[in-house]
Amino acid sequence: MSSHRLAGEGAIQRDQTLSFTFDRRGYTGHPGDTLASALLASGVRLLGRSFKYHRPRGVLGAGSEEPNALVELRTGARREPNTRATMIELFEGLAARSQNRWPCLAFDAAAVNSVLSRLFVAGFYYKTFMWPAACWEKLYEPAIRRAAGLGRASGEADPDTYEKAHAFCDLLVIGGGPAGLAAALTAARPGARVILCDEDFLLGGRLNGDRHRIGGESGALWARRSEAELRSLPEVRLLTRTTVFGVYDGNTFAALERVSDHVPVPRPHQPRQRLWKIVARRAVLAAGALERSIVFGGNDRPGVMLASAVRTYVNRFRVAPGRRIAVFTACDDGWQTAFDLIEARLDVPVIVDARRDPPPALCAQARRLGVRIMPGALVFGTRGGAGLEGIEVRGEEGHVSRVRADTLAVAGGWSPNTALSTHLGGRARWSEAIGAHVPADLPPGMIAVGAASGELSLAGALRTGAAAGREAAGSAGFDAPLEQWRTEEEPVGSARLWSVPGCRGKAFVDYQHDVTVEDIALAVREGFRSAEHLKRYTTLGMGTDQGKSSQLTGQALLAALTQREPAEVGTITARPPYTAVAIGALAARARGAQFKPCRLTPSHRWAEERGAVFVDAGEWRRARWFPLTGEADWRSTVAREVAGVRTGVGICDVSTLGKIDVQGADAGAFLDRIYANMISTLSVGRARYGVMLREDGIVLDDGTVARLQECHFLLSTSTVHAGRVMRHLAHARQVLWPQLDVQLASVTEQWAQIAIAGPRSRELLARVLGDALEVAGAAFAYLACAQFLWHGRPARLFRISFCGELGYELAVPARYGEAAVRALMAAGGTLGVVPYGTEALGVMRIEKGHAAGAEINGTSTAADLGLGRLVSARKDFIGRVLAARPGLAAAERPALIGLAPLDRRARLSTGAHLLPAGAPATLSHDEGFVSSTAYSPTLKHWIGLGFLSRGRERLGERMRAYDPLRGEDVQVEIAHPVFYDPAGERVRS
Amino acid sequence: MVDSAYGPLSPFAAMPASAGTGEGVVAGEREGLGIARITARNRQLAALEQLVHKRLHLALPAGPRRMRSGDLAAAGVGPECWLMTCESAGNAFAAGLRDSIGGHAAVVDLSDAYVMLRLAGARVREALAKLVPVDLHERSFQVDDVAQTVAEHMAVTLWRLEDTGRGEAAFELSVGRSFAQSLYRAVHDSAAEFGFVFETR
Amino acid sequence: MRYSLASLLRQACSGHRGWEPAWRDASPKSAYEVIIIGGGGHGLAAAYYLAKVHGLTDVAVLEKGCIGLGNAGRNTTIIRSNYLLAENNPFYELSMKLWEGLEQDLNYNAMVSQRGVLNLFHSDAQRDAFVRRGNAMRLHGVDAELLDARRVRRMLPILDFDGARFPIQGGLLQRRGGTARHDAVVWGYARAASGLGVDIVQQCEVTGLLREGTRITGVRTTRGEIRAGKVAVSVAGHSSRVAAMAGLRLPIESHVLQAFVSEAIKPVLPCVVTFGAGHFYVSQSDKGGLVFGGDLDGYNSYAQRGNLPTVEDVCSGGMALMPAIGRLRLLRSWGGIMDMSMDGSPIIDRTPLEGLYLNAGWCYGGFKATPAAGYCLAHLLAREESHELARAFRLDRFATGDLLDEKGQGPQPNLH
Amino acid sequence: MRIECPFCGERDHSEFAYLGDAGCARPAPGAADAQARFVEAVYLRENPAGAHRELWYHEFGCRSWVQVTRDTRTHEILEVRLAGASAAP
Repeated sequence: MSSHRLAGEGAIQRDQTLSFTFDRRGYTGHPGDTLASALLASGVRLLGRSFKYHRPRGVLGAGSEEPNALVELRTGARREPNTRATMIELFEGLAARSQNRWPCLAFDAAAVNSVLSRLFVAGFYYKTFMWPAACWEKLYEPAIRRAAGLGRASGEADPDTYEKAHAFCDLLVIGGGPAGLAAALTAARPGARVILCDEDFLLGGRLNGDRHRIGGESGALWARRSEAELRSLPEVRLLTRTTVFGVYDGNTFAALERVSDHVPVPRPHQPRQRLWKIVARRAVLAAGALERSIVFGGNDRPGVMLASAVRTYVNRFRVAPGRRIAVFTACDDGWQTAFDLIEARLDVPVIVDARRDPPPALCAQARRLGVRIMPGALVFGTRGGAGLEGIEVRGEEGHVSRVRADTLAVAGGWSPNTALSTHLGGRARWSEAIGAHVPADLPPGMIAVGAASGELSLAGALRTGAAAGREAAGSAGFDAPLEQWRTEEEPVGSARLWSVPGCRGKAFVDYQHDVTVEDIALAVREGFRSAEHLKRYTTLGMGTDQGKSSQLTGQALLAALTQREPAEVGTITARPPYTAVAIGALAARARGAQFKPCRLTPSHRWAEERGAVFVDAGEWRRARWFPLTGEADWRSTVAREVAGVRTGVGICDVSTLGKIDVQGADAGAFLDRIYANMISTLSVGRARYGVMLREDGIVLDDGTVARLQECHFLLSTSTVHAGRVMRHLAHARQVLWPQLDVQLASVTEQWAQIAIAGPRSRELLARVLGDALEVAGAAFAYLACAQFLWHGRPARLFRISFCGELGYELAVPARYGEAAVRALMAAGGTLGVVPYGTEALGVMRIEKGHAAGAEINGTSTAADLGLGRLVSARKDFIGRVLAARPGLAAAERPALIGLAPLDRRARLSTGAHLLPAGAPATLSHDEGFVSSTAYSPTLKHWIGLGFLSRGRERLGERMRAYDPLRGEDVQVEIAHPVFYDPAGERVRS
Repeated sequence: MVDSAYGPLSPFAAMPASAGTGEGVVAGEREGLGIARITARNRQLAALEQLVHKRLHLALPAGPRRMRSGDLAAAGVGPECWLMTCESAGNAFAAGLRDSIGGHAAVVDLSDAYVMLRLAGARVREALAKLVPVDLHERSFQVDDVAQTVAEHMAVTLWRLEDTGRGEAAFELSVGRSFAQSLYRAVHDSAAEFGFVFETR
Repeated sequence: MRYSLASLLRQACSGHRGWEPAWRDASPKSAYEVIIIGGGGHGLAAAYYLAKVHGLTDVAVLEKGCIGLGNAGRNTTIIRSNYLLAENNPFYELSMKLWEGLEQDLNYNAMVSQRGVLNLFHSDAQRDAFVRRGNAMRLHGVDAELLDARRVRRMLPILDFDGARFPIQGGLLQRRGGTARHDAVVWGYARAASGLGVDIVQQCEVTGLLREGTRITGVRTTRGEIRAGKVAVSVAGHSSRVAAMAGLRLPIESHVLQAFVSEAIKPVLPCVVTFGAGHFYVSQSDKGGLVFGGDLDGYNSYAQRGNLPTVEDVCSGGMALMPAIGRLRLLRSWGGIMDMSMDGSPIIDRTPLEGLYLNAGWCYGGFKATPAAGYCLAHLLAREESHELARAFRLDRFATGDLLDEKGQGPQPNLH
Repeated sequence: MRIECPFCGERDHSEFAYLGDAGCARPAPGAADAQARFVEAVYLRENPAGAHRELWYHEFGCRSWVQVTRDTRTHEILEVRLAGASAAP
């Protein structure tokens, strides 16, 4: 292994060595290296294979725009595909593998695709693979799918954690290069709250890769000192390894901090990555510029690199990407690479400048350094295998020369990194001066500075950065002096050269997706002439680099091919994320058991102790049933619980039902407008079942209304609709009728509510309440309610029943809920009290024909549910008018009915459709469906509720309950929905 | 008469009491508070303010602020609406309040509706920044400022207390009782990297 | 030139120099029999079927920008016919049947991939609702299968079956559902319609409607006035704006729906999956990216961009379903403007103005409906009567109360 | 998007629930053409590309209904006030 490491410091710690592997082979590097720099230092140039043609690819750049050097990082469940080697900070034990190759990187069988490349042109698949039609899913698509994709997902759950954090500041600085540091320093010195983010682990941006000088010291040193000063300021937060990836409405920015990606595994209690949501009064876009490549034949051969990246490897990482490095440039900046290479004692065989007249000063300096110059010349081809060996240059007069070189540094000019300036829909503007787009229509509060704004010189970066920092500080009330730093003049001239005409070999525009100049020409020929169509047809810019290295060039070529100016072709709107973001980071803690909060009932711990099986009902977790040892299955448990209630007494925690406190002089009048039935006539100390509609006439929810005092009501809602009903009431109170004297409060969380039901419930209650409240006989009749003190605490009792037995609901302050349940269980021991869960509750409500969520499903009217008699004709209420529309009042609408199987042993299934007996199973015979079913331990057969067209007129009719999905087809009889105690005697007993 | 068997239960009893190393965030449960929501009756605001001032020696704040007077505090939680708290008065607080100001305001006992955590420590702001989308910087969220907001899909209310004796920031954070364990877990996980300790009395 | 392997081989030999534009980039004539406003999938499909089925070729499709860059190019490419309501299900099944023969019909490979659509359920109530829907499908002869958790696990081992907050109980599978390459659908219809003589006019924004009394007689555009016997509006999220030119208010709100794609990886997901305990649906494209989405952003919008909370919600749904995608990266996002109707179902109907027709209210069902919407709109335009399978998609159903509310959310478009 | 709640101050929109067009008042229920007017109020909402008056509910905050005027093209919020405040006598 030959070392390409140069002498000198750079920004690596040479005194420490880190071991790592690439494709299982061991290498070493230093802290401060990236995987790319460490591999280049070890002489490794072949890093991957391209997407389509499986061409050998090396490192193109040194930053997040890298299209080629993608690897699978880490192993096992932490395997992470498509990771840019240029962004991976080296750590001890790092393991990386190349991807999209078989059997190995050096000999990839699929490279045969390259031979077939004349067939595999842009969009070839749209024109073929159509015959025979059945072959698509069986043959063609599987082959395409296998071939596509780059890396492999681990297939295992991500073992690391992620978190989110919120931050607020006066100024968010995006990018920690010279412009960003100048802005941050200027604003922070007088005290503004500043957050500075940089995707690199080292602040300084180009100052680290270049040999600039600021105020007499090296740019890199200036960056270190600026960083130290910023760290010392209390209102500054420096976030390195952090990419601002999205700009959102309301001055909100999303940034991803890679907290632990530079260590083997996250430290204890540390996330792998942290998603920052930043609200910033002002933002400074100091994201710099991206260097463009030039399209020419064989421009993808490993060894062809961006000139600025070559410079970065040499200056920052002290790595020589090659021994003999030619330079191909269309701008002044490319020359600096040559000078830096010579400074590092590397061989520069030639500077090829596409311009006829490069600045004389540069030419003079090159001559002084003894470098051959070829002005007006173009590189049109490359030689070599999986690594560059030489370039082919066509001189000004057309003569061709070959130059031996193992590396070619390409400088096509700089494009401002405008992406974040367009996230809110603003368009970048074409700048003729720099031959690139510059930010124009920026998001509110954002200012672009430095290279990101088209100011390509260091002096310009510092000047615009400081000015923006001053403005931002001023807007937050801090008077900041305008900082000034001294720098040298630098030439920033540039010509526009997108591609070299007359190339030898494939000339790539988009490296990752293997989009060539010919592909673009083909797309244009076929009419895909807008930037968007071109992108979609050729997949240009749709790789993991999101077109950072290709989009602009592709559009410029499109412009040239269609005889338009680049400004006319326009750009693709950049949308978040700026660089790809781990899905885990965007979810953070909201995954697995933590996906949504879990609401526990007041008696949860008690139920756990009793071995309850729980069920999730929305966010709530409720006891579903309470199995006893020896019970064969859950059905026998539920049957026992039902029987216990029907013959003795049972208790059930029903605290999840919504509870809304309504007070005020107009509370009665208000509730008359809310409920379809009359509420204001309710006496104090009484409760009533009520149904409320949406304004469109459909039932919103049902529940009980209790009048605690003249101007004080308590409503109950279903568990799932609690939030929606509260919102509905608040809307009615605040928006529709603000003049009414009504005060609303949700008291769902305040009260634990326990149903006590069964013929012996009165006895049990009398035992626990003692003389706190008289419940005997007529003292507390059906639908009575009372407030009283129990154990010195407030309590409420309602004589209401969902299960159809004599029953009560006892409410106590929530923190005493468990104590109340224990008290009831203790007192009920000799009465054989059974705790019952939601399943038994469900069985009993079906036996009683009570509609629940499956029936109140957002499409049924009060009449559909058989509640028409409740609807008051004497008043207006929400939903009254529209419920009268013909479609909602039609006689043939489905009505709630009961169902029982003719064969009493047969099972009914929910979701079955109702067809006339003997009718064929077609849609035209579909007359209804089964909404709820249960085995009734009381009736000893299955029963169900459902909806049937004109159902109420069809009691006794026989139909098919048809469930082809489960392979069931049962003869059923249409019945009244109330199977149990239809006269309602038991609840009144 | 208060029966000892009929006692309250802390939802945090079974939760892990510490995480990480150090005491960057110290939490404790605020128990026994009387909490009542009072809402002015229509066109009774001025009368209510006067009455509260006269009987409770408390000026009702106009916005999301908290005013304190002895054991009592009133936190603005909506237009013409406050969350009043009273140290260790429990459910009796609302009943008393109803007698005292019920003519001008709807008084609703919410002593059990919330669980409340007191959070303090050198890193408490950093931990809370992971939970609540509100700027808690000392300049933006001052002592007795109140915020109702959302933390991991849970509606939370928080206010800032006086800094601790050690000069560390302190907050009280409350959530609906049924969410107690989910919120605790979120606080625990957010604070773990700074060192989290739950102090039981 | 007909597309085939033979023509591809022939062209490969001559450097692909012989390919012609896929469709003619027409300049507008002064009058047409039918003008369709909106060069999306629906408009182009309608034009194609007008020409092919009804022999009407004096047709122009007017597009303000370039074709297929609205919702046709901003969706998650899912096709399915797994609907509950008797008015919706047969219509979407017509669409599915048209999808199944589309490529041969158009001579364009739109990569229609019947890889299956699986709706997961996580509670008994959800299962029951799915069974009801699946049975409705079966009654109409549409394929539907109920899978238990074991079978789902065998099919999709990558899902979380153990640590989930809301464990997977099973799923409703439509094997014939799947995906299609959205852009190719647009280009295929455009090419086929253009080939039959339809004018596809790009960069031609309609700025007003020409009106004589209660009759619409043409359009005013950025490329001049164009007269027409009939004008159809097929502009998705911009329906209200075009209707406003005719003084009409529609039962439609415009909302942003975001969609996302991850970096390309080797295949992990064989079918389309929808998560039932959160807002998330996902498939893996032939290129390897996971294509996924979730809920609307939730408020009226004409800005084709999304908000961050929805991104977070969608990704948490993804992580709750498939914790193995944690280290995959979200690569791109986009937002489309959905024409959310008040009951979640579409409108294909005449309007109160003679000569003006409306195809709108597709909510986020527009892509899978493309062939049938085009087919039925063409039928309405050519025959002056609704296609029998689109008869319920009336504009006046809100007044009559004949609502088509699959989800039961009521007039709250952001919840459909 | 951040909405300046008149009570709580500026908050992310995700704390709010959205209802939509604030322009449609509840029609007089007794009018002869009440049904037609309710159909309009419930189903035919304004859907402009531009300034839109709409109702949001600060569900995770003070539970106020607020009327927001917002540009649907840019999401710029032009005005926020408590809903119903103007309707109060």
